[in-house]
Amino acid sequence: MASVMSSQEFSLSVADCPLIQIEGWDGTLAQFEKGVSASLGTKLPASVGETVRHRGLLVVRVAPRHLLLALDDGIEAPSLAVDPDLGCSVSLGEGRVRFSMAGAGIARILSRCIAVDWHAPAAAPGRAVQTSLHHVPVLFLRTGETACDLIVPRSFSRSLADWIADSAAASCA
Amino acid sequence: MSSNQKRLAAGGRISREQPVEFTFDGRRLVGYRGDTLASALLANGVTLVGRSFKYHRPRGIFSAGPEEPNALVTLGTAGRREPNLPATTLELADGMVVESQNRWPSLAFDVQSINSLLAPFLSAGFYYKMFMGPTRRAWMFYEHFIRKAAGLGRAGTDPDPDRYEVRHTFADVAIVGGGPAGLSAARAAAAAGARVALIEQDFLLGGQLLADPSDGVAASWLRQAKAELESFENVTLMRRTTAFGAYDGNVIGLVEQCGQTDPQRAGEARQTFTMLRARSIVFATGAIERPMVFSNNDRPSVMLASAARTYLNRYAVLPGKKVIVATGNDGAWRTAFDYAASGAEVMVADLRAAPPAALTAEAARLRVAVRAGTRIVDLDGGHAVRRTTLAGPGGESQTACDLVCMSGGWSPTVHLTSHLGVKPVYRDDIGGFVPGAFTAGRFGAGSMMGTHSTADAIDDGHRAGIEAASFCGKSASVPAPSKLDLGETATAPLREISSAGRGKAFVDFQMDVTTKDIELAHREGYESVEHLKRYTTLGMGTDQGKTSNFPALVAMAALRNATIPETGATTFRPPYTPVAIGALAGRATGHHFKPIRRTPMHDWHMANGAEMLEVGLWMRPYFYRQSGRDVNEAYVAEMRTVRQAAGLMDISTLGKIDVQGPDAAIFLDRVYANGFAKLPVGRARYGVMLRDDGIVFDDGTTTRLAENRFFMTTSTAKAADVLSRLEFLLDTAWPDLRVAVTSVSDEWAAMSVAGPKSCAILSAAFPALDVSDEALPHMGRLESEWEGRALRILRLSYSGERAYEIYVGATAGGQLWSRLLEAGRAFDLKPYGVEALGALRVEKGHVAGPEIDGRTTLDDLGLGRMAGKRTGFVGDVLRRRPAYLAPYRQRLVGLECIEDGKRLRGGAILFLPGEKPYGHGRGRITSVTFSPERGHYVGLALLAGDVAVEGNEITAVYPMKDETVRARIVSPVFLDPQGERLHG
Amino acid sequence: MLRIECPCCGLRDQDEFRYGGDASVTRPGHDDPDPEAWYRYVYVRANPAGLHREFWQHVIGCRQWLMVERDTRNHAIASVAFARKAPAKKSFTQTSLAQKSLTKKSPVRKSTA
Amino acid sequence: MARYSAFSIFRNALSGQKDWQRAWRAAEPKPSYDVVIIGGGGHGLATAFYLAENHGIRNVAVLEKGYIGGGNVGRNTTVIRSNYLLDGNTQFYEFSMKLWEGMSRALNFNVMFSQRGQLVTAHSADQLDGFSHRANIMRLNGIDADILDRDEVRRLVPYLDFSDTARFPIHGAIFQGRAGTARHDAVAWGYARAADGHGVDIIQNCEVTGFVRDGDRIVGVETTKGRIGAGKVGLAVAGHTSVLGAKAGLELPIESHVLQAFVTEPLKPLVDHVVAYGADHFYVSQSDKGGLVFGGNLDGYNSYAQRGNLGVVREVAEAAIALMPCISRIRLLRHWGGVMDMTPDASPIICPTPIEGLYLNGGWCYGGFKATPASGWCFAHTIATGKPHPLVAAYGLDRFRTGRALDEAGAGPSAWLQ
Repeated sequence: MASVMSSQEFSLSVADCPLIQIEGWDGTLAQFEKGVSASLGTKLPASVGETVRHRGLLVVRVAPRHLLLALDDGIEAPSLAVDPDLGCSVSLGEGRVRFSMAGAGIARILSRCIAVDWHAPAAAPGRAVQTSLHHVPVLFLRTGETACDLIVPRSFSRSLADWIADSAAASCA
Repeated sequence: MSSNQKRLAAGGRISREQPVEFTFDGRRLVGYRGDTLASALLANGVTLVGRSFKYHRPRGIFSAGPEEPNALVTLGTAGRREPNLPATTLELADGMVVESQNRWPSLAFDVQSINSLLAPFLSAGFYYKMFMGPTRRAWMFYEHFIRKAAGLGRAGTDPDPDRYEVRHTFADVAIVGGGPAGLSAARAAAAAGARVALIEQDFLLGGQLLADPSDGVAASWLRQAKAELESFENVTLMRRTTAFGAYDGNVIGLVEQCGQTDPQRAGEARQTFTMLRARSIVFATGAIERPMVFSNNDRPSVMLASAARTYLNRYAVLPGKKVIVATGNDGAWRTAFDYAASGAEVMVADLRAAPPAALTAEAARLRVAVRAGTRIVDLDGGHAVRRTTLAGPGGESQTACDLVCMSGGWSPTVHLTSHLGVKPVYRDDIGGFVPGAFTAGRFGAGSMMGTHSTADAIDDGHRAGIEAASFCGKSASVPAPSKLDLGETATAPLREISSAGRGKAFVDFQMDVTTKDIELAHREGYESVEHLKRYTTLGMGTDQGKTSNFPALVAMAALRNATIPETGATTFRPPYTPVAIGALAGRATGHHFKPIRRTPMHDWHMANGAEMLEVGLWMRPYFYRQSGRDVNEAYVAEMRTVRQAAGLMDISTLGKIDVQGPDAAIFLDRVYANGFAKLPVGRARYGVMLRDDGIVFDDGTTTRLAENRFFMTTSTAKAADVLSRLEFLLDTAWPDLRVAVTSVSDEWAAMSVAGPKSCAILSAAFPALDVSDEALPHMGRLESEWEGRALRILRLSYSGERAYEIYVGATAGGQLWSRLLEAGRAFDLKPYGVEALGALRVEKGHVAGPEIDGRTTLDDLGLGRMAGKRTGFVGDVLRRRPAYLAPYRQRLVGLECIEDGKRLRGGAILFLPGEKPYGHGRGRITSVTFSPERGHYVGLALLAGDVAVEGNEITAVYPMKDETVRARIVSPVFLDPQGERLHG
Repeated sequence: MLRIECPCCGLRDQDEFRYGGDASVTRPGHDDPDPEAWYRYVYVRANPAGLHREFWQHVIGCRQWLMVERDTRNHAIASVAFARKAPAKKSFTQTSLAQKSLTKKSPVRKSTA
Repeated sequence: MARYSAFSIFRNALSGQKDWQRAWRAAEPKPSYDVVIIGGGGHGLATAFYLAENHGIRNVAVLEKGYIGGGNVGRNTTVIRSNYLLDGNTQFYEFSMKLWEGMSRALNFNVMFSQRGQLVTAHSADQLDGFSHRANIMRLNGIDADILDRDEVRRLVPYLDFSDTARFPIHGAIFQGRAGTARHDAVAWGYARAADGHGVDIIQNCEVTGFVRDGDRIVGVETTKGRIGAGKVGLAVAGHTSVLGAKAGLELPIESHVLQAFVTEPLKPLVDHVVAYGADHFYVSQSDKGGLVFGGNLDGYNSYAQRGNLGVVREVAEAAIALMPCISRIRLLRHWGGVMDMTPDASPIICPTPIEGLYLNGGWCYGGFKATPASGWCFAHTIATGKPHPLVAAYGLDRFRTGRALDEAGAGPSAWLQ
């Protein structure tokens, strides 16, 4: 994990982000998710934006039939036996980068980056929001009262980290 | 002249212990914290502040707010220079450098004020009627001078040194306006439990209450209201913030003035543009006082009555001691009374024959002279007023004065609601336009709705606040607001605001539009309000006609002998007050204008002499400087490397899509013009997609990884469009297909090793892998792992050489790139860039962007055989339209240059030999390259089918370089038509 | 700026969405050979001044294609729903031939619903 | 009709401006006309003028639902150019350019056509090659065109961003010297006055509510001022073509979309040309009054609301500063939206329709202003003769069915992407 900036007010660090996306076919979704739930050993988030945390694994529902499995550092990918007649999975762990952010100024700084209402229930700790940061799709994960992660496409990550760091620097001046 | 000579010893909302120094036209002046530039100028006895747009008439301070048409100044110097700012909205700050505008050589003596004498020739629209000769281009000559004379301030050409921020915020209830109605609405909504944002353009809350004495009942109500609001945790008070526009989705555009005036916030952005998304909105935007229209009503020291009262009570400035208050309503009498109480000699001229007895009694008490049934008809004075001519029952009389306060009634501020498409409707009882019906979640309160008294505005705001909160589901009980009765009386509306006179009577002060201009517009038939505005330029100034639209409407209605609603209403456009373009752009300037996409090998390219090229948002190596001095030398050298040894190319930017599911093969069969269902597992195929209209959309290769899984690549440019299109088809057209499509573009670093030595390099780089022709034939694939990441090798060629596309997990891209270069060193492997890639594909006759230009079909590109007799794929039916099958339709050919020492160029137009080069020719060259193999230039072209005979000559004409070159029509495949090199 | 209530992500700024145009036109079956049907689908538009049924994709979000009813005179959005309709009941082991016959029935004609 | 001239200005100055006449009569409808033009915008008024001027057809009415020139002719950014690539477009727009060059004198109304030159910046060698192709076609069709390198662009417009921090550095530009701007309202008024001078009735506040048919033939219109008979009806209501077309039973390949325009506070001369940004959506010129007039991309969804989207305002502001950093402190004074007829190929439609007696002029997308004179000229010819003028032969309604779309941008049939 590389630290881009760090202060009481705001810290930003960047790390790789192991990630698996799974998708169930329309019509047999319940059956599919039952299987996934069993092999992960946890219930799945019911609606888009909900997350479930289980043994170093964060399960996020990103669309009605799509789940993202984000792995903590050092956690082995779970063995998922996906029945191709029910759904599929694709690894996205190489192409995403995780920005971890925290600090007292986080809400103010993020308001200059993304159109997410920090105080809304949809962005409360434990929630996930897919939105855009400077035209780029990002996944916002609220990790605490004054902390959140953004999962961003690797190709844009340097540009977006610059953007956030500049926002933070300007606001702390 | 002593400093602050017009300032009262006490009172007002200024800090006398905090003096603020500034300069005006080089003169050093002192005001106080809490002043605006306008109040500080008035306090220092400055009455002449600017010159008008057209006639260069002397102008002073007219208002105390953003409606100011006259007192426009330029603030700052060099890169910070900002023209056309109303002095009435500039919060005074230390060190402000202010210049007056539109005058030369000086404000007091301005040469162009001669325009006033030329006025008869400068009537409305005069320029439409002359400057048409003697020649066709005559206008260009006259225009030069007109342009120089027009324009207000001068903009700097230096880049802006300041920063701007954009912010996204949210609220349950947004309240626009911090006057009595807005304050009351905010309190009610907050008490009901809603998250409230209160927006006030001024640096103080209070609105019109600030015009009341700073030690009176209004002030104590305001103090209490502020304290109460500040006690709510769910209220955000936004001062110095203008709601410049209201947009769909209940989004309000706000601009906050930040660093400019508050030294504590000096490091912050100069302005912040906030997009406030509210669930409901209360508009409490107030009303703007209207002027009266009489001869020379534009002279300095003629002011709106409420403004004069504001300068007196809020800023403790007494701009005049002999005051005429001209009105037809009750409100302006308060200005008279306050001035009289401050020691001025005051006369009220009221249009009404019998003003209310309560007012005349109070006037008598304060020794205010009253002239009933009286109007101002003229005014003397150059740089400040000296004398008015009044006309009343007793005839005309002249009265000396040094300040004229006028009130032509009030116009509700319906700008923001107009932005949302709420049509203003005329209310005869108040003589003004109020908003028509609101849509759900939008409310109005206070004087913008026509409420006339402060007491009613507070009640109205209270109601609106409760309703707006309730709309958001917040309905805790709310205690009644504290009352404030300022004793305003309902007044009859003033419908007549115009009185004829001898001199120019201004309707639009900033644009110098007079009653005569309106008469002329009417005479010439420009009688709809929009024609009037456009013909006379009325309302086109920086104040957007805030004080002029209604008087003009009244004047036109009178001329047309029509009612006001019959005459029309004007539509207000955002922004409410002008907004710096820099604020709207926020931080998205310079390198942040658009985000940059970098491949995993980006840093290597930068460190190793790559010249980079933007492709979409991607940065790609264009060529490497070690290959040659310039791109032309480099690309040929890089081509040679590929043809003779091997080259390494970063192709990570290709779009990559994972296609999975039981119906994946059926799906691809429908989206590609060529078939994929029968593609064996482990094989790749080149595919072309069409649009629904039969035109080629994109191309790429797709590999069957497993029975139910494919790996699709797209062009760099179309990656996002292709994915979205596939999702569209799956969601809306064929929901029965069980297929998942996922972008994996960022997932893989991709690089191509191309050239006769590529196989040997792969063997060296991956000693454990079998990359022999048997294990990895042309169009074959290999899956493995490298350094713990997935590795995929596809044997595909774009250049025509034996070549391999190597995909590895993006985190290992840089590492593998270096590994390949290292392994390839013995084989002369060198990196090559986009230019060489393009050249190689031209030599091989592959089409790309210049040929797939959104107008070509499969057949045009010589790819018709790919579809063969297939049907049922996207675009199949419309690609058979008659015009697409016409024999003269342009199709792809190859051209080779047959003149020594000459070259082909992309964009050259093709003609038959001997044909006169005129018109659109027979086709064009789309792509060219120097062919090291052939020793001359070759190119691809789109050429009319009826003349595209291989072996014939064609002439390529390039007028921009005055070139005509002979070329021979040949097959587009210049190199190795049998494809032997693919296996070489 | 429009704000569109995505059925699964909530109320979002329009710049998270990609416009997909008129949703009232009927896309012919993929193997429909009738040029007139394709011509009408691709080109002919009612273009009403009033309620307009249209596609939007929540492309910077859940990537679902949506069907939005919006008044073109004032941009007021009357409804938002997933564009995707439930697939027809069928077994999941059919051949491509069975597929073709099915698509002719209901799912592709959904927009007339 | 009294002629406008410096002398008339002088004479009126001395007589207190009392002798000016109405620019056009306040006409009330007659029971019938040879030709009724629906739409008192630039195209409709120009058509009426050329019907009278070129074809001697003077018994003509122009019906306008509001006030003339209230639609796109009075809402656009006034750019006039003839830099089109495709056979059909190139000649048509150049013909229009030639008419612009003589318009003020032909109409005796100064439309302030100012040939200040237009340039479009290029940001890569490939883009400049594409521009060269266009410039070659222009030259080969007798139209002026130049390709400028970076230094030449810098000499011409030094205030653009030539710094090292430019996100998309300027590589060169295509330049058309004869391109420029005109005073948009004056075009509507000038044609109205000149048409009126030929006896054309210009009837404002007269909305067409339906069509009168005799069998399959259209023989008149129903209006808010009653029924008006017509030998032929010409529809010139771009932005609302679908709405009127539907009343006549026409099925059209048109969508209505909003394009925004912007103007800043008036400034002393700063921008002497029309400058367009080749790396994004932004173009700017400076009006004679001093305001910078600029625009960007379509708002991007079907709309008949003449108001714009805040997101696009932001994008346009960003692009403005990317091209022209000194614009940052200049203040936006107004922005508004115009409703465009967008076609599947971004080219217009001028033709007889399948309905006898009904002629169509529409589909102008965002390029209608520059076409005004040629459109009027050719539409008048089409109405008068019943056959398309050769210059608009490519603009038939059937081109989409047959595959003869004129897609300059190659953007395909999704109108909002054009």
